[in-house]
Amino acid sequence: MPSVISAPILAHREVAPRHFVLTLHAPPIAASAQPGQFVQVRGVDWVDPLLPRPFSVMRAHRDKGDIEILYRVVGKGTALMTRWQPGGNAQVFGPLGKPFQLFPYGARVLIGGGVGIPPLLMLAEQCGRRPEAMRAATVVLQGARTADQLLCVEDFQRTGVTLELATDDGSTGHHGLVTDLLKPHISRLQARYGTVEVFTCGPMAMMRAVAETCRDGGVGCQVCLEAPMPCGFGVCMGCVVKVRGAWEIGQGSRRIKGWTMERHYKRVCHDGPVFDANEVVWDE
Amino acid sequence: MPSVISAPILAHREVAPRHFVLTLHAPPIAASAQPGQFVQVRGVDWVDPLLPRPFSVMRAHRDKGDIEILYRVVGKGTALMTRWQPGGNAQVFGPLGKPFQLFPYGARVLIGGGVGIPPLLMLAEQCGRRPEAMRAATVVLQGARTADQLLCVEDFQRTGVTLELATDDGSTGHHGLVTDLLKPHISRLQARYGTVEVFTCGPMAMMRAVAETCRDGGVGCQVCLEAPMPCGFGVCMGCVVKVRGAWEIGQGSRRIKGWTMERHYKRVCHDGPVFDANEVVWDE
Amino acid sequence: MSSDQLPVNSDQLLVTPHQQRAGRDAPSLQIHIGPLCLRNPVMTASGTCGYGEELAEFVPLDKLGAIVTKTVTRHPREGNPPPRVCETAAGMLNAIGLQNVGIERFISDKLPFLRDAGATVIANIAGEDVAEFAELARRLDGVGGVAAIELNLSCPNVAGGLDFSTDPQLTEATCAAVKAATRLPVIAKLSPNVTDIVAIARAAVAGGADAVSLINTLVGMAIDVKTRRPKLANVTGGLSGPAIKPVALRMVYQVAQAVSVPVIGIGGIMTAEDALEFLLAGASAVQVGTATFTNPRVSLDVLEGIERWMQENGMGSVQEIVGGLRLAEHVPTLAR
Amino acid sequence: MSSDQLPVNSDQLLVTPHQQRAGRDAPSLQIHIGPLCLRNPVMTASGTCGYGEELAEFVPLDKLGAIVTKTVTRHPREGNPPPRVCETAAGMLNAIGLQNVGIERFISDKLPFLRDAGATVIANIAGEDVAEFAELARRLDGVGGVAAIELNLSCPNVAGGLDFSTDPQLTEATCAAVKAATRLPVIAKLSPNVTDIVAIARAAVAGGADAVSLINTLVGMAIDVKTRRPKLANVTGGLSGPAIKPVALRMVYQVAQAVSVPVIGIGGIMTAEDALEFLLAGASAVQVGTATFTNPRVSLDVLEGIERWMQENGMGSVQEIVGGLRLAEHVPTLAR
Ligand SMILES: Cc1cc2nc3c(=O)[nH]c(=O)nc-3n(C[C@H](O)[C@H](O)[C@H](O)COP(=O)(O)OP(=O)(O)OC[C@H]3O[C@@H](n4cnc5c(N)ncnc54)[C@H](O)[C@@H]3O)c2cc1C
Ligand SMILES: Cc1cc2nc3c(=O)[nH]c(=O)nc-3n(C[C@H](O)[C@H](O)[C@H](O)COP(=O)(O)OP(=O)(O)OC[C@H]3O[C@@H](n4cnc5c(N)ncnc54)[C@H](O)[C@@H]3O)c2cc1C
Ligand SMILES: Cc1cc2nc3c(=O)[nH]c(=O)nc-3n(C[C@H](O)[C@H](O)[C@H](O)COP(=O)(O)O)c2cc1C
Ligand SMILES: Cc1cc2nc3c(=O)[nH]c(=O)nc-3n(C[C@H](O)[C@H](O)[C@H](O)COP(=O)(O)O)c2cc1C
Ligand code: FES
Ligand code: FES
Repeated sequence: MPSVISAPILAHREVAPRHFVLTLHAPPIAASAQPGQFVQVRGVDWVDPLLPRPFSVMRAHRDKGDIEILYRVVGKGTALMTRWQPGGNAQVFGPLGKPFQLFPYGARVLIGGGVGIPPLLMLAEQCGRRPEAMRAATVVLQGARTADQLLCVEDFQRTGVTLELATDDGSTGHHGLVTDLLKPHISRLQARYGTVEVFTCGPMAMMRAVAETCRDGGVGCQVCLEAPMPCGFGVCMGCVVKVRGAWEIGQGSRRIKGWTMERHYKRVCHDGPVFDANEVVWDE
Repeated sequence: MPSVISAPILAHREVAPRHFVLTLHAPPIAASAQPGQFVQVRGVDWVDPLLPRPFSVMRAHRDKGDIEILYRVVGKGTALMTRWQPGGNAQVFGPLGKPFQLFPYGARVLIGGGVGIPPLLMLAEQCGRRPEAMRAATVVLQGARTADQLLCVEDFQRTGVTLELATDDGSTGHHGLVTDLLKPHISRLQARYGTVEVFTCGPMAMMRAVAETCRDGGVGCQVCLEAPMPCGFGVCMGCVVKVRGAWEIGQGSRRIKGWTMERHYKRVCHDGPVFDANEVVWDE
Repeated sequence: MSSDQLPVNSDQLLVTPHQQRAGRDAPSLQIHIGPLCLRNPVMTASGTCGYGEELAEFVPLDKLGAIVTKTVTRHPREGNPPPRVCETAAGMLNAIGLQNVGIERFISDKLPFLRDAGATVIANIAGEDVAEFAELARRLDGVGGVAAIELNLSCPNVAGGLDFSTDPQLTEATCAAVKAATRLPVIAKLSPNVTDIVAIARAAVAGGADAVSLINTLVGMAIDVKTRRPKLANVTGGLSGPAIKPVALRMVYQVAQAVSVPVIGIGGIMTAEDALEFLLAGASAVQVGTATFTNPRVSLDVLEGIERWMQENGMGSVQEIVGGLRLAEHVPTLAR
Repeated sequence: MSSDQLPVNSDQLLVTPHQQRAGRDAPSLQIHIGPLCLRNPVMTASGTCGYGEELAEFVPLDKLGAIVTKTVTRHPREGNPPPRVCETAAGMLNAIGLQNVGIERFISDKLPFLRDAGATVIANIAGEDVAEFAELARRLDGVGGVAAIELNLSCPNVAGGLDFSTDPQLTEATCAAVKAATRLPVIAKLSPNVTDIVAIARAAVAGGADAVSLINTLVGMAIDVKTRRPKLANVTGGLSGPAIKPVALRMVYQVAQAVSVPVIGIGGIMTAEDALEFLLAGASAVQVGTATFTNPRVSLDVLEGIERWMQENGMGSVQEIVGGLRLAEHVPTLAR
């Protein structure tokens, strides 16, 4: 059950150039937020800009009732947010959307870049807290243009899951695209754990490449999409993405999914933001 | 010659409940601002609220190139201003409008209340810097509801001119309206100095009462008016006040002024904000 | 002090004796829209609250005056390609293109939930011609759980969608055909993209509309200078939000003075104060649209704010506010 | 690399060969509005720059494309009683009521200053009937220092002021009468408060207008809930500022596609990016209005921003931007 809160700002710090982590006191949201879900954030008196901005929940401290988001400054709204200070309040509502679906068996690869990283960190931290077997069977792959644009590297390291990095300029980790790393990991994990599920969030081009690799490799892939979101809770029909009709038989590890030729629009905010990669019509 | 400046904010402090003094670095404005003139102030990226807000210049430090304004928080614009911090910038243009006209002879009474005080302080400080004779022949009368709403009392004291206070609740100075103090001072100063000029800025009701006292007492009175001001520099015709047609013969102490029955609109921002009290049609 | 002792010239009083008496009790928020009685004057606008399911997560639907559901059409509609929305100064543009489930699934899948939630439902419909409007209205007549029908005469985002409400004859004909097809109260929702809103409103009333609601969105456009492309795939879209409030308020004022049926005010309402402006201008009720995107609970906040204001001002019933605008003696007459 | 070696399908290029060549020199900002040649496409809008004197304190008037002076009428006008203005979300309402010095004092007292300042002057006029429009135009014809005449067909703040530009016949008749009365280029300024802006623009062109400028203000209203009075003494006023930009841009786009004369874009322009949106939509030039109140130098900032953008994008002349909006292959046709 999502809530609307005037949330006290507890902390606000720059974690990378033009990237900030904002900590808000929002107990009902912290109590239920899941990886992949997001919140709508807005200055309490915003009229211009008018609409709230969607941000993935990066951390939910259920005990303290706090949530953390990580945002990049891109436009008007995020520029205004940089001026927010502890002691003030932000309007926030959520948690919104369908979270990633984590299976208790097999292996998993979390692959992303840019501001796709926050939901993957939340997922990685969840995997890290699970039994040793799960932690060991989880790999995080993060890409960025240069080393200083990598996000939350130490946080990922602290989770205990495997972390590999890639940079376009080779300043850290693999010299090239993060997607280069995916196929070898899938093969290795498939051989060892049987099934592999891939979770991805980041630039469209990257997610699309990941989706294709997974489709070719026959492994499941969940993508976390973005779209402009006036409402964020499913009432405006503004945030749609074209998807294929889906059919599904069975449950859990025995479920079989298929896709019809019929295409229609789904709301990224309410039907997603996490979708089965095969459902998404990428070329629209 | 007025200028438009993105002015660095140097200081910002609360001087009374909901009253702030903002210090801006604006050398060309500081170089020429006169008492009664004002500046148009606006956040550099304001779209809502859209229009700049007019504030009297309270101090112009010609040496340092700084100006000070004193503002009361009343609505949206001033509420946003309270969040401004040293290190940031404000958009400011000015100085605008016609200043008070100070005569080098006779005596003068500065009478005001509320946010009418800032231009009077600038005027008082100017009188205080003039030869001893001028300082001695200057009286400031300030009224407020309660003692804690009196503004800049120590600043006035430092000028060396005579200061008398009045409060509605009697918590400081005269128990009653500040206008009660005016007539005795006019009589006394007229007897001693021959001519008296009254300068007033504050609530409309107060200024009107001052104007009537002056008219009855046959002394000159300059009022500093307020109006909503979209542009502040005379181009929009939005800020008009109804005035009588004026005629004038002679110059300086020998000038004689009169008023025709013809009435028309003048711009408060450009033809004022300082007007001859007799010119203003008070009942419109 | 008995009310007899109060000054008699009530024109000069902010609080009239009657208001003061009434103020002792909680104010009555009930209002009448023609034959329809609503528990309060605050509704959510069509297209900004879906069919109520998602909103119900934030707002008890039975607290609101009514839920005006997303426009439904004869057949399901897929809507326009994205991008469908973009932000503008103090507002937004949308070109959703009436994506909706169609009348049949509305009745079978959506209405039961609303009924169970205790919501007062105003079903918003759009036909491609007069006959289809009538057909949709007839279909809803038999169905339980619909309190009134609102005609979307003015959706600017589908081909030909503007025609109905920019043409007085078509407006009148549509209202008349719908009235003949249903016993439900009929509200005609008007477009602001016209030279003479009063003429259109009069036509709706002549056609038998029990009320008029206004405004729908203003047609607008935005361009991304970097890509040199329109920000909406549909090129143009409907402008909503605080930016349009002054236009909406003016039109409501003009129409309320010209027609005898209740007027429902819509456009840029974010706060109780905004809603009160519309009531003072002559609206009997209001709809909250885009504001719901900024805060899903805002319609409740508006309602509670109105209630508080009425209490503070000793108002016994909403009707005392409606049209309560005070004008100077020598008000210039409106150009139209 | 010679331009021959460049890929031939220039549609897919952000920078076309021609643009690249031209980009080496400072871009040419000159534009033509019918017979009128302006040094650049940025003007100040009527009613927002007085008669230039006060603006000249902030902006060298000879740097601007043109100064469109405050509407002048046959006789001086005192204007409406205050309050004449109020702020709205991302905009403002005004009901100045055409306070102006009248045509004779405009010519004797105001024009000489503008001439001396080297300003390109577009004189904006409003008559009470067609004959008066023609008379005003004739009076200006003989006078030096006026480059063109703009017809305020659309001031919503004087009784009857709307009639001209909401009526195609009257619009055409006025333009024709004015054209017959003067050799100066004539620009018809249009009101957005109409159902079909294209029909009005076509009528202006049929009447002989050398260009059309749009938009004037949208009629709006605001109420002070505390006093329960209209915020303007005139009750209604004209809405301007960023709030109206999407409506203005849409109308400019529609009109630019429909008429063959140059279109001047007006409405909510605050930045060079805003101005570029209008140029891309088909405007040959723009006017900056309300923004001047927020910063007296803003028209120069807009101009410099356009110049910078042209340089960055290798544009040789403004004409390359005009109408340069890119549309997808399957653009839905506009309803109107
Ligand atoms: C489900 C979801 C989760 C997200 N999580 C994060 C996150 O954790 N960290 C982060 O930095 N960013 C995240 N984003 C993107 C973030 O919402 C945008 O960067 C932000 O809205 C831009 O706001 P702005 O005012 O600074 O930019 P502007 O460009 O000024 O915004 C203009 C308008 O476009 C909309 N808009 C533009 N781009 C986007 C976009 N990509 N997504 C949504 N709306 C957009 C804005 O909402 C606004 O209405 C997420 C987006 C979605 C949809
Ligand atoms: C020449 C002049 C000098 C002034 N000097 C001072 C000063 O030194 N200190 C000070 O505290 N105040 C001063 N004021 C008043 C100050 O400008 C207003 O209090 C301020 O504009 C209110 O802005 P807001 O956004 O907080 O209020 P809001 O009520 O939100 O403003 C709404 C709109 O009304 C306009 N407005 C409302 N009241 C006034 C008013 N009285 N004057 C001008 N515009 C108004 C605002 O500009 C704005 O457009 C002066 C006004 C004028 C005209
Ligand atoms: C995203 C969106 C979708 C809308 N869809 C509809 C619709 O389907 N039917 C309709 O009659 N009005 C629709 N409207 C118009 C609103 O109901 C309302 O009339 C308009 O937005 C003005 O009110 P507001 O400023 O409060 O949003 C829609 C508005 C928006 C913003
Ligand atoms: C205070 C004010 C006065 C105006 N006076 C006139 C006028 O006298 N004649 C005219 O044609 N337009 C007048 N306008 C309209 C503007 O020229 C312009 O068309 C409109 O404001 C939209 O542009 P903007 O949003 O950039 O202000 C006036 C606008 C304002 C705000
Ligand atoms: S953002 Fe409104 S439906 Fe998704
Ligand atoms: S504020 Fe524009 S003329 Fe005075």
